[in-house]
Order: sequence, then structure tokens, then C-alpha cells
Amino acid sequence: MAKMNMLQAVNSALITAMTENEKVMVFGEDVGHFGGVFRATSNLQEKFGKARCFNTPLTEQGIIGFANGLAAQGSTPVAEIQFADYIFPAFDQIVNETAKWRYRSGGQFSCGSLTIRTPYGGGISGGLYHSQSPEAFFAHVPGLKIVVPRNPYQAKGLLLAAIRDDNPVLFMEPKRLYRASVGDVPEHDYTLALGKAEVVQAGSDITLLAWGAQMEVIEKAAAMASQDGISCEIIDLCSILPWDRDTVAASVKKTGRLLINHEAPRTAGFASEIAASIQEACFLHLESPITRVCGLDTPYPLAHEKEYMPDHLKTYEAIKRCVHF
Amino acid sequence: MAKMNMLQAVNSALITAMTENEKVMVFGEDVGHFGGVFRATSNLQEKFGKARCFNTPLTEQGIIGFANGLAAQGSTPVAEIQFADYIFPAFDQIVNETAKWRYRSGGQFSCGSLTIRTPYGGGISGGLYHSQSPEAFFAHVPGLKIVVPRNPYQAKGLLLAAIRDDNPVLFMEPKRLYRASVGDVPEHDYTLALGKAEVVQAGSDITLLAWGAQMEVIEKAAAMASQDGISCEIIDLCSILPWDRDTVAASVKKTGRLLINHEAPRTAGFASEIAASIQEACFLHLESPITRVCGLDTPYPLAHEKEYMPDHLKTYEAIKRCVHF
Amino acid sequence: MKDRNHLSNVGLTNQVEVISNGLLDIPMVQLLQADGSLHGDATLPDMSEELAKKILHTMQYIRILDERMVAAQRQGRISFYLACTGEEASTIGSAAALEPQDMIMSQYREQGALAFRGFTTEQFMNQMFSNEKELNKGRQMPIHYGVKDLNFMTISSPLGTQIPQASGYAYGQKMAGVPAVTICYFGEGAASEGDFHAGMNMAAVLNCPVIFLCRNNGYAISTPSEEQFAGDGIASRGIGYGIKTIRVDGNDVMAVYAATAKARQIALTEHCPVLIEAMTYRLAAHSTSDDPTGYRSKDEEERWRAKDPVQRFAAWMQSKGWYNEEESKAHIEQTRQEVLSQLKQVEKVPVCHINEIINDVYDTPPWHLKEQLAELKAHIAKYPEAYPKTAGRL
Amino acid sequence: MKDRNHLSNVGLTNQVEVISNGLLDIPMVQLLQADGSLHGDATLPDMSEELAKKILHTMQYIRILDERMVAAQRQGRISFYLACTGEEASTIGSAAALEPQDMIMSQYREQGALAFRGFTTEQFMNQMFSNEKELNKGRQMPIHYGVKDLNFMTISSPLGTQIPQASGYAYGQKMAGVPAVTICYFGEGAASEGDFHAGMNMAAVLNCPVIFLCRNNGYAISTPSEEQFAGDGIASRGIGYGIKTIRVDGNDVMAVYAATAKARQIALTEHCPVLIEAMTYRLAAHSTSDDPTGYRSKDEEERWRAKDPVQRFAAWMQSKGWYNEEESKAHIEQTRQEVLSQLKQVEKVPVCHINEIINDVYDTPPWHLKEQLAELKAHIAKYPEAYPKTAGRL
Ligand SMILES: Cc1ncc(C[n+]2csc(CCOP(=O)(O)OP(=O)(O)O)c2C)c(N)n1
Ligand SMILES: Cc1ncc(C[n+]2csc(CCOP(=O)(O)OP(=O)(O)O)c2C)c(N)n1
Ligand SMILES: [Mg+2]
Ligand SMILES: [Mg+2]
Repeated sequence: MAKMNMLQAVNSALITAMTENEKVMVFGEDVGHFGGVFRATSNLQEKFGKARCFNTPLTEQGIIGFANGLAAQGSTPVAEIQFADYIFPAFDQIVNETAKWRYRSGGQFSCGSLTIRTPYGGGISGGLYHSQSPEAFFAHVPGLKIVVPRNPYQAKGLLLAAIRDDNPVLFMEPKRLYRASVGDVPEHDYTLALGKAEVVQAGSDITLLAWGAQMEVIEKAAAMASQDGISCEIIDLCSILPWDRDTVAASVKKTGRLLINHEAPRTAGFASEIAASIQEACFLHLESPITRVCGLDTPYPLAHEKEYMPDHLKTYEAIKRCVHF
Repeated sequence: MAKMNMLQAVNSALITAMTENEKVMVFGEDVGHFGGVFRATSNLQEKFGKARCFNTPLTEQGIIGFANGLAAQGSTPVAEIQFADYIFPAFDQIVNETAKWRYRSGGQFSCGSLTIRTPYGGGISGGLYHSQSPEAFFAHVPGLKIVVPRNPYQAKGLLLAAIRDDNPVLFMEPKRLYRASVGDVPEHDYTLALGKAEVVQAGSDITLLAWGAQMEVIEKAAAMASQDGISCEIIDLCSILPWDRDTVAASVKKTGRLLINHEAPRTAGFASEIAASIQEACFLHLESPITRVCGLDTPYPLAHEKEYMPDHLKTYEAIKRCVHF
Repeated sequence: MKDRNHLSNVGLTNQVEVISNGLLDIPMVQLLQADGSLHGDATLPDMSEELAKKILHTMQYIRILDERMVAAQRQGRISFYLACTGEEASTIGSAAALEPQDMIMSQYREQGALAFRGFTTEQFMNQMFSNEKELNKGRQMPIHYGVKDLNFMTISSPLGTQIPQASGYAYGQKMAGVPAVTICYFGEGAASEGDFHAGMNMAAVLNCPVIFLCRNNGYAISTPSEEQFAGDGIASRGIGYGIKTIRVDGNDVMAVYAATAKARQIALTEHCPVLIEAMTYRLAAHSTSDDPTGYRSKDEEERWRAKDPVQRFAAWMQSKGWYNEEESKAHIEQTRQEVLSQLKQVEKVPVCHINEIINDVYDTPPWHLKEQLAELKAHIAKYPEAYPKTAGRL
Repeated sequence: MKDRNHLSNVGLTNQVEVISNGLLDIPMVQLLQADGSLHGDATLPDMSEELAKKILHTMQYIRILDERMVAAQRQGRISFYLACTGEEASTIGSAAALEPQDMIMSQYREQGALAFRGFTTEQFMNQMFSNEKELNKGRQMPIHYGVKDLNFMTISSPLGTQIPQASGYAYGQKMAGVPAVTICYFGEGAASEGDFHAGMNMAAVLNCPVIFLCRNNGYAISTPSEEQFAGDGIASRGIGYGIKTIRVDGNDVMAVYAATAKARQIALTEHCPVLIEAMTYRLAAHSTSDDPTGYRSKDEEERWRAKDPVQRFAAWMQSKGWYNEEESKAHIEQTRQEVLSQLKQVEKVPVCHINEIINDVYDTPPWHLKEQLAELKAHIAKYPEAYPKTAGRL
């Protein structure tokens, strides 16, 4: 065990994967000698050479196109998109190519070995284009997996699992936790299962569900609610696609209430899928409407960032509204 | 009034708009002399000249980037994306640029005059890449409007409204209705309101909701259900964003049940947003879970197209399950 | 190529020089003249009689397949087809210069390359009828071939996407140390996509052993090349990327073969991309959904029909004494028969089992797909007559 | 440019010619030598003393603004800044050759062009403090300027997107019949984006009066230009698109001015795009989030510091007798004062009213945004201390 922040945990996962398998290659804008603008790929080029860790030209569609071809060839690319806000030029390569490659070829070819890493999320004074949480766009894409860690331990274990999983994985790193979240991380190799949610705290009155950096927020809100005698069950979804409906449904059947929190705008955010599925799975158990605490349906505004964010206070108020419905 | 199919209605709307306002320009791949691969832009180049109706090079990101600049300049671009399956290379221009232009500039500049037309949907033996219904991706983008007509009358009235609306509009044309749907269309100028759903048939037992080509499907299912004595209220959503929650909620408060049908894959499809919002708005009125009848969570398969589609039989069965919950 | 540092070796001028057409005027390699005779000062590449025959036979084969399948589409037996008439030399001549281990990533009009690799008539038919024998399980429209054993990547419809993919594939080959290159085919229309730019530039910077072969056939559906670009074709772009470039007569199979052989050698030994622009003409309609009379003249078509690549090569073979009229006729007749008989047989093969609808989305189907399949099967069992292709086997 | 038809006028060759670096060697226009003296055979563009002074003053102004704002960021007064040190000539020299009605679509390092247009220190500060006086309402990070009255389009962070947009904007200007062009600035890094390709090609094909000005400053954050492209810079690509192209010394404001004036004349009278590649160097860090010592040498920086564009121009002014040491010092001192005093004042201006959070998403807020705002305001009213920037005014 070592104390690591999330960046160090990501770096440790990459070193582990590249050491174990020489087919693993890491690339993207500024990831080479410089080690990435957040330094998640520090020292990889030194350790593994320029052929296996390298800068690309500045083109996200090119990075993912290149990565798709590399994956189909049999290598194991780990491509970085510098900010999730800049993943959209690669949307076609991801949605029409990465995700459909295996299906369209009847399983003859695939991009299963591909992992795409990208920092996402707000709370860092980034305004419109350094704050977005685009997971819902990708949740509508059969063939992809989407994973979001909430702390350094998860970051390493889930990233290693993502790299080794034989499906393309979008690995979204909550950048406001990069240095803020510090914890014990095994130095050795380990993986955590994809597609599994984690019940972080048991409770009886309401289920609170989030992922990534918003886990802190719902935990804080739960602590406030417990002062009022409200017992919250807290779940980290961990994987957005495929998501662990059964764990969530089991919890909601117990508590009778569900609140989902995410940073992305509310309309057609991933909370809507969860709400739609859970009202179906738990219809007779629900004691109040499933509640979504989300970003506003606006671009991400710098000056009003605090007001925009689905923070612990908004969550706490929503918990009370649910419980006193 | 004249009998027109949907292509003729679209063409009539474009002629009306270009005649009235010389700033309207129509462009895209093959839309010029040839009139588009579906012939929706037939004769426009002849009538209005090559400067106002023209072919572009084969680049969707370029088409929308160009259209964004043209709109910001003060012209009124109507850009065509040849198939909705090919809109993804333009995703960044639409999501990060078109939709955020006004907000980021504090209202100084905007792409409000832009309309993007694109044929979407399955049922035409198109397989993976000539069948997609990508509306849900765009429904998560504040700043856009999304409109889908179900017949020629709507196509003309909604398209004219979209072109004149001072917000960027994604106008999705159900291509399997292009020639199949024929109806009376006024030759004169008229518009239909954006953002308004239409109650197509009143009923008391369950609300059926769809848009575009799937309207036929739910109407057929409703007819079958009426044989069983089930009375369906049928709503055409018409606008996906912003969508008319109040009309839907009013209906569901009356019927106590809601079924939503769309072609796109179920997970994170737009039905999930509707279900999430309506279970909130109508919690105490719901007598059964809100049901989604959608495409499977797979790419669109050619050989199994019939099986993939959320057809009238699947809808009919789902209606019965709801009513007998 | 130049030293890449952005200011080293830049020359100076003290006048505001506007550079326009002055610098470029890229010539086109032609070895055989339109009548099939060798240009006086040209040197032929090394080509055995056997190889020459295989090339000619493949050209004849694909032309017949195209004719028959266009007819089959008109008869409503298949939903869609796309012929390569007039462009056989570009794809077959280039495929002939490759080794079997080289990966082919094509656009969709490269059936000639696939046939050259040994794809059988039955395999072509299986794909076009989307049946259960189809290697890709019938999920895409007709003509979207793909076969792993022949190193022919499954075609996807979105244009240009294969260009950066080919760069990545070739990089992987280089890293794996295999003596193989990737060839990437695309049209001059697809070359307008952003992915073209990304793929070319990355290949150049990352030293990928990939051959980019652009079929500049004058049209992208109805859009003529003069509305597609304003420069000196696609070749001139290669120079901008610092990519070695060859412009070749795409209707001269000998020139295409020689150019590709050269390109392959450069790519493999110098670890770098090479761009080939094959100047040709789409004599066919864009596809069976298209009617070119709406956007071009018969006259233009006739001028190009006169440059027919198959006849040109046959004439050269004849001059070598390698052409046997009888043999050729027999081959053509046999091909016709084979195509027709396969067509009849393959038509009867059923589509895949309904279980396949959820396979290959992931390596193994997750819970939600299993649920959806179970529901679907129960539904089909209830309404078997509505789903005749699959209801018989649940 | 060539006739665009894809095969007309193509020359023939009978050898497999591989074209590599032979064709291109694009020279760079330089009028003033590093010491500010005119090249012997160069002709100066028409430039009045007044204009020359305005250019010099703007260069000095922007250097001071950059220095001060980098310092302000270090002090934690603003969250982010991005300096243009070393590149002042490229942006100010080009802006000086334009007319006020010309639209400027920039990347983010073109504050020099904006200052030349008349943007005030207070306006710069308002933007960087995201306050309610900011014309864009403080929604984006510092340095994302935009001002309609000065025809300076609001900057957006995604790179390269403005390139096809500029083509469209210029097309609209042409259609409207206004005697104006669009200038589009971008870095050599952004030129790798697919949007670059799309925008350049469309401008060429659709005859858009747009000037593309690429600041080739050697780096994209840490990535040196030799890992960005392998050809002869960005200029060589212009030729591939059939776009008239000028390569210019980006540290010679006179050369940039002359090149842009020429480009503007061509764009406006010939209705076509012109590409200018300005060869320069990013002396500054990429931004205040960056530390270049991790990826380049002090030595390299020093070599470029010696080519300082401001000193070069000042030296030329001196040789003309247009440079007054006193006046210049006074101007610099006055600018320093102004920047400091504005900084202090603007810091106190509040952010926009919370109502603005939902304005400008659409032309008028739809029902769901009104609902969300009402909820938000009720919430803020309940926890005013948690939202100190807006709670005071609800
Ligand atoms: C991204 C994308 N946009 C549009 C299309 C529709 N489309 C199919 S083929 C074609 C023309 C391609 O022309 P070219 O690349 O020159 O190839 P050719 O047909 O001439 O062989 C178009 C526009 C597509 N398949 N993909
Ligand atoms: C689409 C996109 N990808 C990545 C980034 C992150 N980014 C910001 S600036 C930059 C480098 C740009 O370099 P260049 O275009 O050469 O301009 P310069 O900074 O040298 O002026 C990068 C990678 C971005 N803003 N947008
Ligand atoms: Mg073509
Ligand atoms: Mg740069």
C-alpha cells in the first residue's frame, strides 16, 4: 500500500499494464515527454520508449481513428483525450466505428482492446469548455463500456480492468479529484470488476446514487440528513454502461426512494435512464418520485459555477423533499 | 391544398422560405444541381441560383462549421446532412459550437438562424449506417431545438417554423415516410408551433406517445387495442427539445398510464427522459409503470431488421401489459 | 523530407510572393498507352505470365459479377449493389502488388482487390444476401464485405473513417515487427472528410507503413471533382503532409501495379506512408440507387469508355503472346455460369438465428441484452407469422 | 489555379516518379532584418507615421498587459491567463492591414489584434474577472474575448472550429455584398484538426473571401512542430488546396502587414481565400497553467528572444525618425498605470445577476429553464451564505 492521489493511481495502473503487456501503447496530445497536461502519463515515455508512449498531432478524431485501427490490429491502445469537452470531434469514430466494429464484422474483428481515458467534470473554474460531463451521450451507444472511478484505489483497479477487458472502454476521470482525492493504493497489480455498483453505505430511508466526483457530494448530503434522522443508503454506480440495475433496484426496493445526482444537464442525462428503469423495476415499492439533482440545462457557466452545480445543499434539500413527500 | 408526399412538402417549404427571404441558403452533399439523393432540394438551384443552393465538399463537420459561421454572419443557412447516421462527424460543431454560441457570447452573437435537415430512421433495409435515429444524443444539448414531422402537412409547417425560429433547429425527417406518406398540404405559407405536442386521438385508458414514423406504429397498435376495448390517447410529441411535458402530463394524469415508442436503442433513449419526468410529474396518478417500446440495445441489424423494430405488435402487447398490470 | 523543425532551412525572400499554381504540376505515371502498347521509354515491372493472367481474369471476373448483380438488384433479388466498372485496374493492379499478409482497408468500391485475394463467388453472394453463412452475419447492407482470413477489413459505410484507422493498423504492424503494410483505399470525395487530414498527417508524423490509394474517379455520387476540391487533385496534398506521393493512370493496370510495388517497398523499408492517386473514372452509376444521366453527359462517359482498363491490358497481353482468345472466352462464360448458379443457391440460405441479434455487441452479452433477447423470443413465438425469417428456429 | 476538372491538363510520365521534397521549398517573406534595417531590395508597404506609431504602441501595450496579467494570475487575482509574448507582430501587423468591417475570428492568442481594434483595458479586465460588465456575461474562462461592435467574434476553446466557420462567415459577407473579408487566426497545432481541412477546402471550392492566418509558433502546449506535422509547414498545405499562399516572417511586423494587405486585396477582389503562414515563436509559456522548462531549452528561447518583434520595429521607426524615446517611455509608463488601476477597480465589479444563468441558452428561456431558475433562486434564498456572489440580489 502507498498513499497516492488519483493521478498517481492512474500512472501506476498504466505502468503496471505497460510492464505486463508490451502491446499496451499510450498516446494523445502532450502525453509523451511532457507526461500530459495533468501529468497522468509522467515518465512513461522514459520507461517504455517513444514508440509506446507518444505525442500525437492535435486531432481527437485522428487519435481515436488511429486507436481503433491499432486495436483492430491486435495492439492494446490507451488513448487520452485531453479534456472530455474535446472528445466530440471523435464522436463519429467512437459511435460509428469503435462501438460497432465487432457487431458489423460478425465478431471477426473488434476494437475490444481499446481504452479511452479522459478527464471530465466541473468545479475547477473551467467554464463552458473545461467542465463538461458527457457520459450520457455515450450511454446511448451499444458496444461501449463506460467507467468512472471515485477515488485512487478505484482508479487503478478499474483502469487496469478496463485495459484488459475485451470491449472498448471509455474511462472518465473526475479531474477535480486528480490531486484532491488521496488514499491507500496497493502497489501491486489488481483489478475491480466492471459493471458492478458499490454500496458505500447502508441505509433504510432513501437510496442516493452518483458516480465519480459527485460521490463526495452525496456523502456530505447524507451526513447532513442523518442529523435529521434520515438514513441514506449510498451507492456508487462505478459503471455507467452496462450499469448495475439489480444492485440499484435491490436497494430501492428496500428504501422505497431514489435520488440520483450528476453534474451533467438534467434533460436526457444518465439519471433519466436510471429513473426510467427503476420506476419500472420497483414500481410497487416507490414511496415518492425518483428525484434527479443535476446540472442545469445550460452550458456550464463560469461566473455562476457554484450556483450551477448539484451540490450537497441541493441534494440535502431534495432528500428531505423525497422523504417528506 | 395539394396532395404531396413528404419530400414534396419539404421542397415546398424550402421554396417558400427561399422566395420570401433571400438570405436563406440551402447546401450539403449533392443538394445542388442533383437535388439531393432523396430529391428534397430538387429545382432549388435552378430557381435560386448556384450561390444560394449548392453542393459542398464531402465533409459533415465542414458543412456545419460553415453553416455556423454563415448563421453568425446573419444569413439563414439550411444545411443538409445526407443521412442522420453521418451527422456524427459534425457532433462537435453542433454540440460545442452551434448550441453554445449565443450563451458563450452573452447574446452578442448566435447561430439562431441555422436549420439542419437530416433524414433518419429505419425500415428501409439500410442496416447499421442508413437506419439510425440519433435524436437522444442531441436532446442532451441545451441550446438546440429538435423537431420531427410525422406527415407532409407537418413537414412543411414545422420546417418553415424551424427556418424562421431564432434558435438552431435540428429537423429530422423520417425517411421511410418520404414517399410513403402522402396528404393534403396548403400551397401557401404557414407555420406550426415548435415545442408543442399534438393529441392525435383522445382516449381514457392509456397514453401512447411517439414521433415521426413511429406514429403510424402506435396508431396501428391503438386500433388493435380498441378491439379489446382499450381506449388509447395518442400523442405526437413533434418537438423533442424543448418537449411539451405539460401536454403529456395532462394526458397521463387522465389515463394513468404511459407508453413511449421510439426506434432508437432503449438505453438512454429519449423515452428515458420522458419516463423520468412524467413519473415525477404524475407520481400519484400512475397505475402502472411507464413502459418503453424501443429498438434493442444493439447496432441496427439488417438481417434482423423486422425483429429489431419496435413495431405495432410489440406495442400492442405492451399496451395490454400496462393495462392489466 | 525536410528537417521537421519549423524554421530550420526556410529560405528568405524580400518580396511578397504569393504562391499559387507555380509550384505544382504533378505528372501521372502511365506505362501502357490507351491501345495497350508500351510507352517507348517505359520500363515494365517484373510481372510473370501467371500473374498477368490472374490480373486479367480478376478484371474480367469482377466486371461480370458487377453486371450480374446490378441485374439481380433490378430484379429485386438483392436490395442494393455498387459496381466498380471502369476502375478495375486501380484496385486489382494495386492488390496484385501486395502480399497476403498486408491488410486491406477499403471504402466500398474495391471488390476487385477482394476477388484478387481469393474471395469466392459464394462468399460474395452470401454477403449480398445477408445470410447466415455470411462471415459478418448479414448485419450490414450488401457490398460491405469483410474477411479476416484474407486480411480484408470489414467495410463500414461512414466515409473516410478507415484512413486514420489504417495509420493505426500499420503502426501496430510495425510495432509487431511483421513484414507487412496496410493499404487504405478511398475516393476523392471521401478525401474531403476531416478524417482524411487526421489520418494522413498522423501517418506521416508517426512513420506508419501504410499505402493510401485514392481512387480519383471524378465523382462523389453527383458531385464532380471540381466541386470537391480546387487544388491539383489529391496528390498535391500528400506533398503538404510530407508524404511521398505517386500519381498514376488508374486505368493502366501495369502502371498501378508498378506504383504500388514501389510504394510497398518504400513503406516497408523506410517505415513511412506513401500516397498514390489513381486517376480514373466511375463508369458505373454511383450505386443501384443512382442514375448518373441527371448529372453528366453520355459523351463524357463515352470518352472514358474508350480508355477501358480491361481492354487495354488484354491488348498488352496479346502483344506479349499471353492472351488466348479461347481461354478468355471460356473464363468469361464459366464466370457467368458460376455467378448465376451461386445466385440461385445462395438465395435459399436463411438468415442467422435470432440469438445473433445480440451477439458481438460485446464480447459476451450483458444482462440487459439477455433480457431483451428473451423478451423478443417470447414475442416472436407469439406472432410467428410476423417474423417469418426467424420464427421457425427459436 | 488549375482548371479543376480532375484529369484535364495532367502531364504524363513513363517512369514511376515518387515525389517527395523536390517540389516545395516555400520561402518566407522578410522585409526588416533582425536589426530593423530594410532588406536592400525590399519595397516597403505604404505605412503612415500615424499607423506605424499605432502599431508600435499596441505592441508595447499588449506586452505590458501580458506581463501584468501573468503576475495577477500568480497572485491569485485571476484564475487563468495566456500571453502572446514574441508573437505580437503576427497579430498586430495583420490586424493593422484590415478594415474595421472585417470580421476577426481568432483562436485565443490574438489579444494584439483586439487591442489594435480599440478594445479598452477596462474591457480586457472585465472579461478576465468574469464580471457583469463583461460583454459575454462572464461565462467562459479568462481570455475568451468577444465584442460585436469591434467585429471580433467571441473566442471558443475547442481548437480549429473557427476555421470552417470563418469560411461560412466570409461566404455570407460576399453574398451580402459588403466590401469586407474575414480573417481567421489559428496555431500550427490547431491546423492538425479535421476542421482545418474542412474549412480550407470549402473556402477554396466555394470561393470565400477569407484570410487564414496560421501562427506557426513552434509549439502546441508541449508538442513541438516536428511532432505535429512532417511537411513543409502549413504553407505547403495551402498549395494542396489550391489556395494562394504567403509564408511570412511572423516577427517582422512590416512583412506581416504587407502580406496581409496583399491577401486582403486578393480575397476581396478575386473572391477567394488566402493562406498566410507566419513563422514565429511562442516566447511565453503556453498559459499560466504551463511551465515550458519541462520541454524546451532556455537556449532555444534565448535565440528567439534575440528576434524580438517589438525591438525590431522600434529600430526601424528610429531609422525613419519616427521613434521618440521619451514618448515611448511615457506610453509604457502610462499603460502600466492604467492596467494596475483598472485591475483594482474591476476586481470589485460583481458577477451577473443569477437570472443570467438561463438567458441566452435560447432566444427566450423555455419552460424547463424557467422552472430550473425558480427552483435555484428559492434554494439560494434558503442558503444565501453558500452562494455569496448572487445571493445578495435575487
Ligand atoms: C460520412 C459519410 N457521409 C456521406 C456518406 C454518403 N455517401 C456514400 S458514398 C458517397 C460519395 C463518395 O464519393 P467518393 O469518395 O469519391 O467515392 P466513389 O463513390 O467515387 O468511389 C457519399 C456522399 C457516407 N457514406 N458517409
Ligand atoms: C479540440 C481541442 N483539443 C485540445 C485542446 C487543448 N489545447 C488547448 S491549446 C492547445 C495547443 C494549441 O496549439 P497551437 O494551435 O499551436 O496554438 P498556440 O498555443 O501555439 O498559440 C491544446 C492542445 C483544445 N482547446 N481543443
Ligand atoms: Mg469518387
Ligand atoms: Mg503553436
